[in-house]
Amino acid sequence: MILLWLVLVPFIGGLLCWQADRWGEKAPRWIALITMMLVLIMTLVLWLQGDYQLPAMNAGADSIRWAMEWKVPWIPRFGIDVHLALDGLSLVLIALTGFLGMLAVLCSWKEIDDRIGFFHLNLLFILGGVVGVFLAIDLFLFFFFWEMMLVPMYFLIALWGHSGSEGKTRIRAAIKFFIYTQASGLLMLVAILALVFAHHANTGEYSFSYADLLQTPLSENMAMVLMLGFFIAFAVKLPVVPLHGWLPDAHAQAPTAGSVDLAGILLKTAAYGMLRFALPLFPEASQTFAPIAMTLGLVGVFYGAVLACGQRDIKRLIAYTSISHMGFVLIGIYSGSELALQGVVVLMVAHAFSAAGLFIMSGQLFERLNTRDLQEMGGLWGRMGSLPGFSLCFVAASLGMPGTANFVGEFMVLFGTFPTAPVVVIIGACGMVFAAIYSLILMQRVYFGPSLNDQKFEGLDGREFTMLLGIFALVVLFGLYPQPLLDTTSAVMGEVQGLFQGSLPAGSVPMSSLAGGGQ
Amino acid sequence: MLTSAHMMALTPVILVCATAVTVMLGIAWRRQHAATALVSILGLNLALVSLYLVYSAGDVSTPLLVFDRLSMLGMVLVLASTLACLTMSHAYLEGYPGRKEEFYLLMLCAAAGGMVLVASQHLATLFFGLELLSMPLYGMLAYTYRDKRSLESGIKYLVLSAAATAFLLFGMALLYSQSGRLDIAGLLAGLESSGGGAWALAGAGLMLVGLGFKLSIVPFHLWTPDVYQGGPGPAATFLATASKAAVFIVLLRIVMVAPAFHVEWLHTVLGGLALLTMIVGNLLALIQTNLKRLLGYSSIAHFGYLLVALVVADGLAVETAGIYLITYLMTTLGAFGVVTLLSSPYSGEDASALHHYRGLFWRRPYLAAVLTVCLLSLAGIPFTAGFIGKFYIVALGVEAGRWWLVGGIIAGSVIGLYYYLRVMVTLYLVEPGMRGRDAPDNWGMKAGGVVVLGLALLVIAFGVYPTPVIDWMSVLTSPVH
Amino acid sequence: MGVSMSYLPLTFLLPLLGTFILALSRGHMSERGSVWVGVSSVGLAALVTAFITIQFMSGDQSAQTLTLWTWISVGNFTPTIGLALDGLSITMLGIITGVGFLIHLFAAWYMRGEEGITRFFAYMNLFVFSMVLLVLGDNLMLLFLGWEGVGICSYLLIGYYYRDSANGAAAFKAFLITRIGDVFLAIGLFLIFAELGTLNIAAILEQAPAHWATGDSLVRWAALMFLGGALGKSAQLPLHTWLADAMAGPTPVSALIHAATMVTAGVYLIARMHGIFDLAPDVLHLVGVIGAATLLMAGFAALAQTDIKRILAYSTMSQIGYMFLALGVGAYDSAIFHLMTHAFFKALLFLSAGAVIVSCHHEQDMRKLGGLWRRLPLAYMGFIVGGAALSALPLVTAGFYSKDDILWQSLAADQKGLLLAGLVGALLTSLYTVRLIIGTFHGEMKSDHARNAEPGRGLQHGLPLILLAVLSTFIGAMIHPPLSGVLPASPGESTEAGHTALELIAAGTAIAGIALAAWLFLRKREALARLVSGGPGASLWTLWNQAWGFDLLFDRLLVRPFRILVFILRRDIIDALFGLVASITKGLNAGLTRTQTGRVRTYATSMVLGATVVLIFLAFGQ
Amino acid sequence: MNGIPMEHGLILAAILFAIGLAGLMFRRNMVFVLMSLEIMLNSAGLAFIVAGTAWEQPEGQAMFLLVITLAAAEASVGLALLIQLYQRFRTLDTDAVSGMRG
Repeated sequence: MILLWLVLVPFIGGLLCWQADRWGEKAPRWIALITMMLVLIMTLVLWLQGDYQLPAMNAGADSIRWAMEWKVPWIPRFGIDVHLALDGLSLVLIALTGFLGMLAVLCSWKEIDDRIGFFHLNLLFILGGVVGVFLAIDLFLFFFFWEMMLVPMYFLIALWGHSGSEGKTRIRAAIKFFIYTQASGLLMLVAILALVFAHHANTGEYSFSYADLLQTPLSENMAMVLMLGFFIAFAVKLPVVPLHGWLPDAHAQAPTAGSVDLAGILLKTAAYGMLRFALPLFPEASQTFAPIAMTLGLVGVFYGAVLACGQRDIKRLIAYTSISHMGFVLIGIYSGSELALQGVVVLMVAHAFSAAGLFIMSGQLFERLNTRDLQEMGGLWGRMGSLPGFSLCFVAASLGMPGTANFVGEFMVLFGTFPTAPVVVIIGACGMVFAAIYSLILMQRVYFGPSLNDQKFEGLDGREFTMLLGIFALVVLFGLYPQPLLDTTSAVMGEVQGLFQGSLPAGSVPMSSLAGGGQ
Repeated sequence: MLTSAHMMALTPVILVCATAVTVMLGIAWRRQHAATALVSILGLNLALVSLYLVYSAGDVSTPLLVFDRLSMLGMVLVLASTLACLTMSHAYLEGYPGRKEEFYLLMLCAAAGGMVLVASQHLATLFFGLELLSMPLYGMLAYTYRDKRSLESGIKYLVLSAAATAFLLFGMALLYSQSGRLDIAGLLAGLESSGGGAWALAGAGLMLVGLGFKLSIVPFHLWTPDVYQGGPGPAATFLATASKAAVFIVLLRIVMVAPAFHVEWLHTVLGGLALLTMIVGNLLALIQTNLKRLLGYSSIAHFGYLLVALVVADGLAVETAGIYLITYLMTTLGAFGVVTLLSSPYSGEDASALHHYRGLFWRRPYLAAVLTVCLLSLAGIPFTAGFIGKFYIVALGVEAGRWWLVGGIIAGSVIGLYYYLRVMVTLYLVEPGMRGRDAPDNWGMKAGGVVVLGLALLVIAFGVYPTPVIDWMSVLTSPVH
Repeated sequence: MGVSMSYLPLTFLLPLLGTFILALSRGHMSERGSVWVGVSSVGLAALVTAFITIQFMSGDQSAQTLTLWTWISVGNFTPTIGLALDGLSITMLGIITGVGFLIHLFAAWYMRGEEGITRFFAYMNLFVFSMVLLVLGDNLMLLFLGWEGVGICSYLLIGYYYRDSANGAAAFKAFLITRIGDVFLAIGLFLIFAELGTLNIAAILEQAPAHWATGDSLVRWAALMFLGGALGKSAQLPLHTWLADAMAGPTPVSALIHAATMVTAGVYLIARMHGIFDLAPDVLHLVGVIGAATLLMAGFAALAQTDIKRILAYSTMSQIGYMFLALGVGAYDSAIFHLMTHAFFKALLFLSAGAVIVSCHHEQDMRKLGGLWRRLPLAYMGFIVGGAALSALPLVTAGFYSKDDILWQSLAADQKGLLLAGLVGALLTSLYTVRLIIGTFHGEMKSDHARNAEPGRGLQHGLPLILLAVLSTFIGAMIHPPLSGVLPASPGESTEAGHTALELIAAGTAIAGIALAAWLFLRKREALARLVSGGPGASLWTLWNQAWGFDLLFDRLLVRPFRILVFILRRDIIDALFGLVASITKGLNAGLTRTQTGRVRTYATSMVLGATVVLIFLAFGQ
Repeated sequence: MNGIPMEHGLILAAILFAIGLAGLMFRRNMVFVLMSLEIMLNSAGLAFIVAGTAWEQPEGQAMFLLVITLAAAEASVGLALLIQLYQRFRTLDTDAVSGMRG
């Protein structure tokens, strides 16, 4: 029952904030903050109680044992039921949602001053939708939340964003974001339905539940087509390079809270989707698709890096860095080794924190300089209290400095993928150089170099300082001691790897001599 | 040989006609706007209740009319949308200087025509119902003839609808000449045996053109935006909901009942038309600045999606058609309701330009919320009924393996997103010195307001928990095929 | 009696604590306070190291490990935060904390009055923390953590004077080139883990010979990758161009990072992973060849520099070339021994240069200095002793024993080519050292900076110089790093043939070099100037000045294409592709809206056309 | 009925229908538009009559009766609108009635 509350709390909180607008400016903010704190506390309580070591899929048993499950029939005609289930992976990501939700509310404390109630309604609806995505195990319910979380984000960008340069208005960016995700979502809907009808064809009854659909035998190219349907939907959201067009615009025009949510959580729903649905449902197809996916990941890493170096808008630069980081996630997901999959989880959490940190920093820069153009910044080092210090820490995290969680995640992905695809890893490792380039470009252009004038700006107030310190502490904590996080998701990742590996000939691919050019 | 069972089955139609007559007498006696509205609403509610009794009495079939579950569904839809239009027209006509009562009379006659059309299984009743549905519409559209646009829409609809009826009739005549039978089942059986000659096919084609015009399928859709924009609010709503639904139900009956109609080639033509309608309907609305024209185009597009149900015509088809019709009706009634409420009481031109709606949320939050819900439902976003409708249509397309049509649905709804979102965001934009139009302050309390709010809640409720409607629908459609 | 290992973590926790205190002080720390915290943290670390060294030396010098906690454990990937102490790491630890402490002390004097001194000491402490971790790490992941930490600290310290964008560019270049080296190291790590399934250094060295045969292609790739990493960090050919520009940072930074500790990390890495290199002899030989090439290239380049710090930078590059040469011939002990002595005299030289620079109000160009020997006696003493050690003045200086030992090892391993390069290098070293000393201290004062240079005062200025001077003499040579048993035997132990003869030759070249330089730069200054200004001489001089044009080469080859690519891709072209789709839809919309003419006749015509099309299709279908 | 075969009748009706359509498409005056509508409806009625007689069934003529009533109703509403058209637009040209477009 607590799972239902996890989903409902943000929605109820959102409605409360909308109405609380009448009682004054502070009320909606506090309600939103308390709601997200509630979600975080609930997840932590769940984490302390349940132990996630037990193998989720015991050998041979048909039904997967979830840590917690809640099922109520919804549309019996199609065998659709409101089926929420929680396991290590979704627990970690919901905790992340809770934490980033609090950050989003905190960082828009001063930035949003008109239509506050409605803003927090949208913000909390996004978070509610995301929690729904992470918990939904029924494919229809998953799609339901997947599409539903777009509308509030659309409103967030369209109404509270700030217009970009030369005619790139925020409404165009919002519509572009919506259409990209919705169109790919529809492809996924077709894939889900084809899967359901294939299941209906050989078992005679409709069912949308995850456990049943796992067993549907599919012909070779049918499985590939359906897998592509799922992959494209998640590739748009991840984002994978050819389909990434919406991310920079959406980030550049979104308010800080929107960017924190967008980068922190929405990108993770795609990776979660791949791990939960795309891989286990179509293991063989994913296996044959793996090399292409990895190359797409590589292209993403380099393309994101090169474009990041050329940007003038700071938020666009950070957006392209997220594309580069997500390239590594894609490589890790399709490598099929448990180490890499665990690395993907750590990398997701780490990227959420470092991207959130960078966006909050750019938000605070905007509050002080009210510009996002790198050309107008420079030499800000000593003039903003400890904001430059924190920016240095987050930039270090984004370039994968050891001791931060990004390094742990990235290296686990690369270590895990090396036996199966050495060439990909070697090229990916070169991506680390590009990571250094764009990260340090950000540092040089904003903080170092000659300063236009020596006007001093007020430093970080209590709220901002605790926020940034909190995020950085978490980044370092998971950088030096990620074990609790890894233990929570080890069972799930083992299961995903088992499904994925099951289709591969026994044992990992023999290490052909490197001189022979590897895979 | 009019047995008591026949009479029982006919009661809903009789009741509606009786209401029409009483309204006519009422007008002759003393013109009283509120009373007329009240009588007509009462009459329709009575018809709805009687419908339930007839439904429990089981199917009755006569050569001309058949009262089976599909016609029950059709009658419910027609009556419900007429009720909604009537309640809205009451608020709308408050400020109308001219005579107000005739509007209700026309709408009641149209409703009766719709019910006859839905229950027809004979060419004569089909023609009769269709004309009884269309003739009052000419009057309703041109009701506020002092405003040029209303007159223009009336004239356009008259000329083109008459032409379409001519096509329909000529088609019927050709089919009759080939089969010698006028009742649809017998007609098509006769055609089947005589191996469908050129004349028969031409006849079928011409009938398709006639009905296609009424459903505004693409080559015959050009009239729709102008008529929707010009016509007064309630008239346009009635046209978009009741009349289209009735015609679609009759087309559905022909497709379901008549196996001969399964001529493979006719399906591909219908499929082509459906695809064309989806894409062109959405494309036309891309940068439309007039809300009523935009809703017109979106109704064209939605009937493009609905046609997929006709093209597939087996398995889930009837259930999908039913569900999609219900979602479409609820949403369009809601959307047009808001437009009508904003332009009532009648003061010349309707409030249909987009800049009238700019920043509406900050003046009338609930009204804007209703419009947002309806637009989301038209776009097919979860939490709204439209999503369930789209889910059904895509499921149907996937089950039947019609990949072209499924591709069309996806492309269409993606293009659709663009203009639905554009309209939705204008509701929330805050611009100083807005020239927006406002609904009367106590709009929520009036009957029209209640209907619109009810519709919005229905759309959300159906979107979140569609099971009751789905169960009712599967019961309704199971015995037909 | 083992070393009480529980104190070992203090060596890196203390500097870390220093960094935290300074970083979180948020600007409220006074200059005296931050100096006090910065210097004392490294000082205490040095004390702890001394205490542990005494225990270690008195004990049986056996390797010991201490594991704090397992960093990550997923399947067989279980790197731990663990420390390993053996002869090699205790030596390196001694150098880092000892020389580090002296440099911190000198920096207190050097940085007096600079704004942002808290930030300076925070970065310096962070650097010492990372370097200690690099040295003590018992597995390659922890080594990599120290490796990257050192890289980022060098970036921050080089770019310390951030107001001038040239320093920023130099820092950026340094970090980028070392990062390229790190990528090679990372790939080496992946290879080792994929093959041996462990990252623990001791386990690797023990399993490697069993897993691979000598000369196996995989072990050669692994060795090559480790070499790539070492080249990046120790500024050897071809990843060396960053060291000269790294002089943009404050001089104590150059002393600590670009002389004593960081640049030697590459040597430490190869020494530590000697097991891998032994299995790949041709790669080991490559190490020697690269060392020799860098040695010569840097020697010539140092001859044609005008900035005193750049001369010292190129001299560091060539001395590390000597260490690589020693490693190349398998003389690991002598490489480490030279590393230690080099740390002493190069730190001395840099600090003396620092003293000169501060006294002459940050004037670094040799052509503007001169005749300072009377005004800055202590700095002059430092240069004399350091210079002598650098050019390996026989018997008196530490440099002689360590460099001579390397030449002897290369002779013993009969690597004639490398020996010759070493000797030519020795000659070049003494040439540019003497040129430096004469140019800076003798002749007439060439600018008012030099004229009114006032000498440094106080303990913080004097003590480090004196101590380091003492260590650069033969006393320093007496400190023998306790490497017995840690590293494989060097070739020189087996034979003694020709040892004394070589010593004589080496001493001879050193003295000849010094005499030749003195004669050239004291007597023949005008002839030299004329030679350099005219045709071929001038072009040769600029070639050496530009360090053989590597900078230009890399700029044309890598930097410019990348900039062009970034410029081309400024506007996201893939996104424009999708923009195309949007504009097509808009075009279609425009076309279709034209059909809505509003005239009834057009609508009727479209209806008729539609009907005819449907009929034709139906007829066609029949 | 061995007289004229049914096809001839149908072809005549088709021709009449085509004439009506042509009138609808090309004539601009509202009166002629209504007239061409009448022609089309009557041609459909004729087709019904011909079919009815061919099959010797009364339905054909019953349908014709319905068609006539419809034509009459159509014409009356059409003329009413024609009068209003003249009142408002001072012309009978249907092209004047094209205020709404795009």
